[in-house]
Amino acid sequence: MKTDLLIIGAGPAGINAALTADAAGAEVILVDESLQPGGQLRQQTQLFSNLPKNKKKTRGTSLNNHLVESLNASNVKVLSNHAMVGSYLNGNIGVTDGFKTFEIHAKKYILATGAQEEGKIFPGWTLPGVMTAGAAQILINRELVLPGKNAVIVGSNDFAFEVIKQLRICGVSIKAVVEDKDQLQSEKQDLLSDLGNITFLTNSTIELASGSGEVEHVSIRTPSGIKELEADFICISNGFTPILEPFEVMNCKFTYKEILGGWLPAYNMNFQTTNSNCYLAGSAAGITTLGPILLTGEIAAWSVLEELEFISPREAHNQKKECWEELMTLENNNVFQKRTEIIADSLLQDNWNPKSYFTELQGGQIHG
Amino acid sequence: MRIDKTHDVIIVGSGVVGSSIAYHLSERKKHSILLIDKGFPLSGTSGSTQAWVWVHSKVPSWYGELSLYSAELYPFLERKIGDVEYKRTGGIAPFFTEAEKEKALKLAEKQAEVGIDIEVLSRDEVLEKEPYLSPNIAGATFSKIDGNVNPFRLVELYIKSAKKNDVQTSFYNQVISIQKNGDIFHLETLKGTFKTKKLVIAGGPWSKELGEMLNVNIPIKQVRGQILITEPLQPFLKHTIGGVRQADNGEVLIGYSKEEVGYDRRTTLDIVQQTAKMAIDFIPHLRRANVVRSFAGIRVIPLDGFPIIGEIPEVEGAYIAAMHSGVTLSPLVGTLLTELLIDGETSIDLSRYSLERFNESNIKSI
Amino acid sequence: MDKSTIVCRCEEINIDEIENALKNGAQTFDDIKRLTRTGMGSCQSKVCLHPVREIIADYHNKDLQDVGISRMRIPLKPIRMGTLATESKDSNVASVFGESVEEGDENR
Amino acid sequence: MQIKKHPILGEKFTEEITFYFNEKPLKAMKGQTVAAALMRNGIRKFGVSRKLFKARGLYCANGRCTSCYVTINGLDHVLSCSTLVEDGMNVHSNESDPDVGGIYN
Repeated sequence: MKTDLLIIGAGPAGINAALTADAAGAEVILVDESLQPGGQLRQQTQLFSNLPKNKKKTRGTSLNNHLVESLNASNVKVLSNHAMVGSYLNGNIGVTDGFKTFEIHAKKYILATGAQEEGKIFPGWTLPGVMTAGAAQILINRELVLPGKNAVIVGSNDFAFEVIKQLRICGVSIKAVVEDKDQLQSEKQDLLSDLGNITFLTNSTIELASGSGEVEHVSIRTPSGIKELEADFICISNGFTPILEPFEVMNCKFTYKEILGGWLPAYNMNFQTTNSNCYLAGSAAGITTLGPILLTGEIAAWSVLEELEFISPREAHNQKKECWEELMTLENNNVFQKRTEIIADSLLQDNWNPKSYFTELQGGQIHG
Repeated sequence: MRIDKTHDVIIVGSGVVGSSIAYHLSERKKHSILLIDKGFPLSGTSGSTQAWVWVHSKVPSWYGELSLYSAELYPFLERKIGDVEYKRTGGIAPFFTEAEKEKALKLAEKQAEVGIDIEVLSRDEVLEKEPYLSPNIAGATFSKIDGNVNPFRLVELYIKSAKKNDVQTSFYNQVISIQKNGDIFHLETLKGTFKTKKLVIAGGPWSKELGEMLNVNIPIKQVRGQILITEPLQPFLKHTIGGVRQADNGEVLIGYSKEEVGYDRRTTLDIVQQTAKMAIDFIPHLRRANVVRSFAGIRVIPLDGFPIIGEIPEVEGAYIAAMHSGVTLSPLVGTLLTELLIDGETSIDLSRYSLERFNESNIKSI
Repeated sequence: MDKSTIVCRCEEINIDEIENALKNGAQTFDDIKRLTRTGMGSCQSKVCLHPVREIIADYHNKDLQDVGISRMRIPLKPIRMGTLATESKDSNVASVFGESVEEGDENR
Repeated sequence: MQIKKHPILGEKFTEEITFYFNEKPLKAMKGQTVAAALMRNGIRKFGVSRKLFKARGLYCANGRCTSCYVTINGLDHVLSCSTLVEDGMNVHSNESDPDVGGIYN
């Protein structure tokens, strides 16, 4: 199979990249291992603001429906239920539909493979009923199934708070939120203000999750002693980290930025990795919020379009500049700063300079 | 860390060959020994092998004989250093054509001369022994002597036992240069200078660079082998089959690829898919097994295919042990190097395996 | 934390076993892997990578950014052998039998 | 426990189907994964771990952790979180390493 652009991962970044490239006339194949496109956006019922192009505040699920509709109306060839297996000697990517494994030769690749949730170990964390917050969210919003009745939440970041709220409105009782640090981590505490009393236990950890074949009982070590709770499920929300293995297989180099999720692929202003045929987008390029995720997909697509000469360098410059400016406005400042550090590192590599026309923006803002 | 004392022996390379030499030497309790490695044990070739202890198809028969002696040592080794999961499963090398059967009969005849017992089995006889082999095979050679071992336990227990005998180790310590001053070798390393009276190079594919530090050409090449591994399956394969074996924990390892790509240890879908095809050609039931990983090892292959073992002619006090099939030969090579270093002579004639055979003047006589 | 707490879910390796490998000189995830089988199971370290990195960082008193990641390989997730197999005939992969007789030919 | 009417998403599934878990007939909604189909019936233990035989179930729901393995129509170690349930499907809990030499082959 041959194409101009192969995109791995049909989450918001991958879809946005595909739509951008398709609109400019490139032939695009979009591969995703799930049964339907949308990635993690499929179960995000929370409201998102700070979206690009003045999009108004919307639920993730609504935005997802909109993206998938656009995808269906486009010429993008979507291969759902197809997973990337690895790469060939010539750099091509191999993909499987579960029956056979075949080679896709693309002129360029965008890996938009997203992030995974970090685990948190404690005695009993392998018991059924202990799951990631993302898994609980998939159950209630994608599958319409309750993971249990009485929950203990481990972690207090933004995502934990969103999931707590979604669990609550589906009728789950939140027995406690356990945070090992001395204060709650989310800045979105107003999310829970209308939910009534929730027990927050800071400086606390799970001592033991126990039960016969599944979670029934949770012992929590708190500063005031052990607290015993009857709960039938535990959600772990310990943050996200970019998925790395597709990039290692594509021979990309990694760098480390804690605020972006730890180890992640190195990239330049074009969202091009150290493998010059391989670009990246979305959470794979650092953990961030939905608006920036969409923009990174777009920048990667404009870069590919320029490289394949579907658009002029001038147009590419203008489009990318616009995206970068919007990215800078929408993205958390600390996150954006670390992103620019990665890009600055890429400039130090002799054989890997971004296009000279881009230095204007770079001089003005990226290094500023 | 800087050690100013002069060791009797420094062994560079802590794989199956180097760690065996360290252990066997230490049994005699005569020497102060240092085992040094640029990485951690098992980070190189010995940690990425199918780990057959394979004898029966090794030819010419004098090389088969060497492998036979080594395989015979494994049960005794296990009594000394502990359970390395050595299993003498018997080895089956299937063939698919009648022409190959002729070769098989010739092989059996040759190997019989040195005491390697090979049966040439018909298709039905093979399937009786190993029911899951493909009915498409024409037959197989079979020998009881072949088996396999857990290379991770092997190296770990060699080193543990060597340490009990006071062998010192220095890992994550790359040798940068080697000088010989008088009778003493000075090894400049990342962690300081080490001195020794005798030096053993057991760096596997990296031996070439170590040789260059002594201005000696070690005539070896690097060959990448890619291997597939399934998740643990319930036991269903009894023998070590040429190309396939099932480990103690149920994983099935498959692979017999060879590529000359230097030290590049990546795996590629080209070879991985061909290997999967080979696996199913051999054992059709494997089509339902989940493959969880591939890995690649850089094998060391001496230019003529045979081990290089012995003192380096131009450099007195320096020794080399470089070979493919280090897992098979490990107990014997450890024993022979110990004899050579302590007694000055070996119980098996090593002249066929000397580095000198590669000298210009000797090429014709090989 | 209780040292018997499982870290690697697939191979069921606990904190104690990982710390033992560290005591024996292991520095990296892959060192620990080869000694203990941590991360060698069906998920191929996707779940235990970060907990193990934290244990390494604690033990060696390092920053997390100085603790690298495990080596990741094809296939990216479990796949049936039959799904992976190709129909291609040309092959660098040989049976040991054809191989050995040729390579060891006495005429060489 | 099925959420009959989701407070935000409303009703999503319409067709009820029957599948079998360890030979016992259970109901599920067409469009759900096998993992969700089990959990809506209150089944959270999908099998046991391979070494210590400890209970295991859904953990990541994203096809990465392999904690949710079940046997489907005779094929061992299938990811229940990534496979859609089908009418008449035979699901068995994961009790041991796969048996590739078994009767289904």
